[in-house]
Amino acid sequence: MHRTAAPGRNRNRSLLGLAGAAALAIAMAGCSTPAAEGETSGGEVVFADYGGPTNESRQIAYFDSFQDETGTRVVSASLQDAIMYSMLEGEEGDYDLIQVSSDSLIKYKENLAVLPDGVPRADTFPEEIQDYAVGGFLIGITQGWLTDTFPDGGPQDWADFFDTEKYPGKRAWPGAPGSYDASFELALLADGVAPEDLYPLDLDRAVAKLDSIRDDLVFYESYPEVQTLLSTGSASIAVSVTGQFTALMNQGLDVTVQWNEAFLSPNFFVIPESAENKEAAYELATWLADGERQAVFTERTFYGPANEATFDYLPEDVASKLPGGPGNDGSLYFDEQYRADYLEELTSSYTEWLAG
Amino acid sequence: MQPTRTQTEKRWLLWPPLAFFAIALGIPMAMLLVQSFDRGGGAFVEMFTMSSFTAALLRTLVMAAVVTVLTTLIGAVYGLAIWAAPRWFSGILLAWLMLSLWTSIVVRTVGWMLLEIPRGAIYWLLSSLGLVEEPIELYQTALAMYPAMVAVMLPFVVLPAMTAMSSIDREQLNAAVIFGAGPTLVLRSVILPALMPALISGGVLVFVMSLGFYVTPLLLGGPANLTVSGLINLQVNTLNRPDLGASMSLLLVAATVVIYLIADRLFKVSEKWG
Amino acid sequence: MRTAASALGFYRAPILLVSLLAGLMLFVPFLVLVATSWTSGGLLLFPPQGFSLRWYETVLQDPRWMEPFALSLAVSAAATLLAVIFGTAGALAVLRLSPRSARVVRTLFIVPIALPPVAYAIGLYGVNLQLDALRSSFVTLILGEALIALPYVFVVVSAATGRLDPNLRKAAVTLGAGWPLILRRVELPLLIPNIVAGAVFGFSIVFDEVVLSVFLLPPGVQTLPLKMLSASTEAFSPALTAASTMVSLLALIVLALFAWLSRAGARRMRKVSTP
Amino acid sequence: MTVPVKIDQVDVTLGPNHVLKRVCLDVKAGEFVTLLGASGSGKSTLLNVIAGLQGVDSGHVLFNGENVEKRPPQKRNVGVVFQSYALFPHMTIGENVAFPLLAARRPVKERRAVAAEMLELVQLGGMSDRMPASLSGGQRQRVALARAIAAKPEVLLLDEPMAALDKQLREQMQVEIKRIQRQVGITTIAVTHDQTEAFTMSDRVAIMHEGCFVQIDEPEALYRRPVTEYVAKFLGEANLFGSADGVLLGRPGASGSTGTAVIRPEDMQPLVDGESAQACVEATVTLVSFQGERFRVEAVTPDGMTVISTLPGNTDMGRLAVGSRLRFGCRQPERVHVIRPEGQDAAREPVAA
Repeated sequence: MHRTAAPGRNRNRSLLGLAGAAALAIAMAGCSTPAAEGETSGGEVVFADYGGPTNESRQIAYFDSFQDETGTRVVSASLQDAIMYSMLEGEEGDYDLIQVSSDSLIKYKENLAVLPDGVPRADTFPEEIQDYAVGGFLIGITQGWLTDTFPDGGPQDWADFFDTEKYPGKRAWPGAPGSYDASFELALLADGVAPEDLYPLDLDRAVAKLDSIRDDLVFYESYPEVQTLLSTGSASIAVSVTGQFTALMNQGLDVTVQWNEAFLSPNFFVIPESAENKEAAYELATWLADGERQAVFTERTFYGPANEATFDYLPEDVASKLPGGPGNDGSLYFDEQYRADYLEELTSSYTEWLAG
Repeated sequence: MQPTRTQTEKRWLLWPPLAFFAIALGIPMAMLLVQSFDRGGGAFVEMFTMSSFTAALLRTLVMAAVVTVLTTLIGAVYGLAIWAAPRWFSGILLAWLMLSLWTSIVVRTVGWMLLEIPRGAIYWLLSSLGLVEEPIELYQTALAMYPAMVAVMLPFVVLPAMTAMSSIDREQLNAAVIFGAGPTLVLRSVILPALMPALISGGVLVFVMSLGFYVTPLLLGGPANLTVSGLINLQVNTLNRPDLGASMSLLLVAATVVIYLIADRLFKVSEKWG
Repeated sequence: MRTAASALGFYRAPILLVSLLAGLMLFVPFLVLVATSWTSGGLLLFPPQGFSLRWYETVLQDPRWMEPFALSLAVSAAATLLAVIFGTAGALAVLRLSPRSARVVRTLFIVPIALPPVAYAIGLYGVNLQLDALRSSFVTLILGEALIALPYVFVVVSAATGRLDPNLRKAAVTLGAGWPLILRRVELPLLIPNIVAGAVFGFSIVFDEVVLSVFLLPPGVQTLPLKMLSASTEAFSPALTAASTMVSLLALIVLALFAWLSRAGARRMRKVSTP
Repeated sequence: MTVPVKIDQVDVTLGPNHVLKRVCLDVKAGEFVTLLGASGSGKSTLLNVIAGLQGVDSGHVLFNGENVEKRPPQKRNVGVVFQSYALFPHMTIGENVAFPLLAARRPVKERRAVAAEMLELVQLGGMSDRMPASLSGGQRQRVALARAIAAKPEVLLLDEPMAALDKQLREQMQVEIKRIQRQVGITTIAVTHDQTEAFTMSDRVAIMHEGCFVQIDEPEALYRRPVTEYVAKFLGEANLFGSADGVLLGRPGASGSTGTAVIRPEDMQPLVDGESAQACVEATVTLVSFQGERFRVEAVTPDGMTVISTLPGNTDMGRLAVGSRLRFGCRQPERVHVIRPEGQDAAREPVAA
């Protein structure tokens, strides 16, 4: 007990300080979202994406100028799937614009706002998507490798990817539960199914093909791990979204991206019917559709642009590295309707295979 | 003590925390129940028909058990070492413990990944020493995942073990040594009895906390190590089945609490902590 | 220390060896992280490419890192404060209960430690969905984090309440002190070291808590662990490990300073007390 | 202010133990009464009852004629010195002593002044800023005493106040406490198991045994005229001779009566040849021990009875070697005290009056 003999006088003051801090903290907890710096009178619009460099690029390409011109503040939220789904299902939520993939859009169409006339549409996207797609971009899923790894030329298609004799080394592969990406499709292609016969997917056959390569896979839980796996040489080939390969190139590494049999999939923002700031969201949609601004975004991210017009503003060496860019032929599109309809089956089959 | 007095004390000391529990614990649990009946309550039946769920449940329990055994053993030794080491060495051991406690689990997992990938830091070290040439096959094996999980849980055994060790009476030790007890006897008759309660309560805690593991086993042990928490996340975040997620959550909470309560009954864990 | 060493005899060397290996388990990943953060390149790699502190600079100058850091400090402080208030009250209440109800209450106060974060977060998120007003506030997040921190505070404080000399209380009572005065002037001051230790422990847990943040933060803001999580899922930049290194080192420095200060304080006390 | 304290038929049961059995006690204002008993006799419980730390099952506690048994300790206006002193380790000596005034919400200035005055009283003037941990045992006890009387309580309670002190300090403090008690003039009730302590400090001593008072009286009366063999044996050594032992020869009024004779060792003397005395016995010396101010002699009679005698330390012990056979007896008849079996004794004041 005696060891706790401590000065008594200062303590009262520090306790008081603590109490003050408590009051402050609780008061802070009570009030809503912290006020942004330099808030303008024009309200705000909440934009939910996955953060990181892509979001930064959006800030630079679109939001900064949008805020300056319109006075409407763009709040970038870190997208939370649970909130996203409840909004897609028509419930209330915080977001005004949500980043979704095509299959989600198709699945939840009836709870989404249709863009009013006057908002330009994304002309590189399929017709049925265009009315909902705001500020879209094209992602590519394919294989890539450090060019040095295969001096005599790397795998040309998915059959080559599965050929571990010819192309030795680990393959980096999406391993997060439910992240089936293009896994079934490319397994079937490797197994000899023609691109036009892919759908409906023969899951048993795909899984069998995947099993044959399982020991040569190294799984990643999130895309950026691909960069580490490739750059250390821990994996010789990676299946990933092309943005990761671009990031490696930006770091000065020589990366080969195989566009042949790459899968392209539009991603974009949708405005849920339950969104609170729909008008501002439409305004932002118009802003996002501009080809010149998209070119700024594209040059930073190497995602494929939503508008053909964007290519007018891009240098050729950039364009050739883009999904859907000139010369990147042989790319394939998902059957987004099928993937929307069978979302649960695909997810659970893939998860089960992963857990296998 | 005067009973009339303690009533007002209890009102001020006991009821506010209990009210806090009712709000912060009771309401969310009630919400889980509501959510799990979102689609008519079939979720409770459905989850048990899912082979992925039962498999994950079993896997989680086994994983937690292994982590518990490893952590308790290693933690006991670590606690003993802090007690018995020269001052500078126990200082280092303590600093390592604190360092790890204050480093984000997310980032620590990244650190393990950088170590364990086929051509990661371990490979770099071994190949610099000329010991290996081929990339090492460690990443995404059980061997890769357990050290990371044990490292996360270690403080929860070491800290109570340290407290227990510091309570050992030096004179009792002296007496044992003077009466000619060898190290084995001292260990068995003085140190272990003092350490045991701390190890048991620490172990129970590690076990129930390990039931919540998610990212670490998945990243370092490979996708085959999907735990219940991971599956819940999948239901809520990818499959959009909050009802399933909520009922799995309820089951996980219930299982954890029941296991804790049983252990509490058997080993009086709370008393040792409290 | 001599006794401890000699009592273990020939077991001492292996025990120290194993602890050293276990310590490496704690320390080596940290070392790797630190190494990756001083790279001059842009990739999160070991071994790092060259040496520079540019990523530290980047983090310190980037509001996208500093704001989450500040928010984390604020949220964790608020949650820890609640946990300290309720945890300490609970620990003191247990002293005054009959052994049987003390057992029940003690268990209740420790049970949240076993709460799986994902499950709890989903439950709290459900509350947010029901009450719109909460969704854009930090209320549920702070309450949730407080519940998570509470057992740590409770356990550490309880360890001290159990050692309180019951005669102090009796003495104070016979000297005419009511329970609030006893609480304020006798019990709490004696518990301060453990309350602080419990608060530090609870804070360290809450500060690193990410799952609740994922579900409960209002749009547009991030806590530091959430920022780290999203940094590791969107881009693997050395900024991540630079930030984490700084937090760990900051924590160590603060803890060391704290330990040093309290030791110095104790020394000063002794000087004053002995003529 | 100092008040009389009355314990009236107080009954306390703790779990399975009937700790206090309808005990009664009257303490006059300003009187110092010590409860003396072996551990488990209920003396500490009774002290707690008076302090208000222990409730009663039935019976009353009266301060100045007023029922206080329902009052919480805070409202009783008592000062207690605990066995462990229970000083607040985080407060300075001054803060400790001023604590009761803090509890009474007295202004800072008064608190300081009273603390200084009290510390002066217990001869610790100028130590106000020291911490309890830096004090010796005796100093701590003085602080505890100063704290207990700082708020001018009506009753001072001392719970084994000397238990934590070594022998020499103990004797010094016994006198010291008595001095302070006299000076302050406060009604004081102490608890101890040490006979010397009780005798030194108290005006009256109450012997407790198994939850009852056996005898309450002034120290000398207790020692000379114990009402039971228990009291006789509890208060130092005694030669106890039953009526059957045939030693009660020649004591006036003793013939035909039954009872036990109590003769203190200092009254049981070795006799010279032919000398007549009360309670004469022949015994062989088995043990002689020198204790400083006195000799202690143990002898055994032919029928196995032990006789104890003490002699001044300056006695010539030539005659008293181990093995010598002597006659022992009490030279002053009034020093032979006879305990009558219950019911026969009318002379003693009734227990628990």
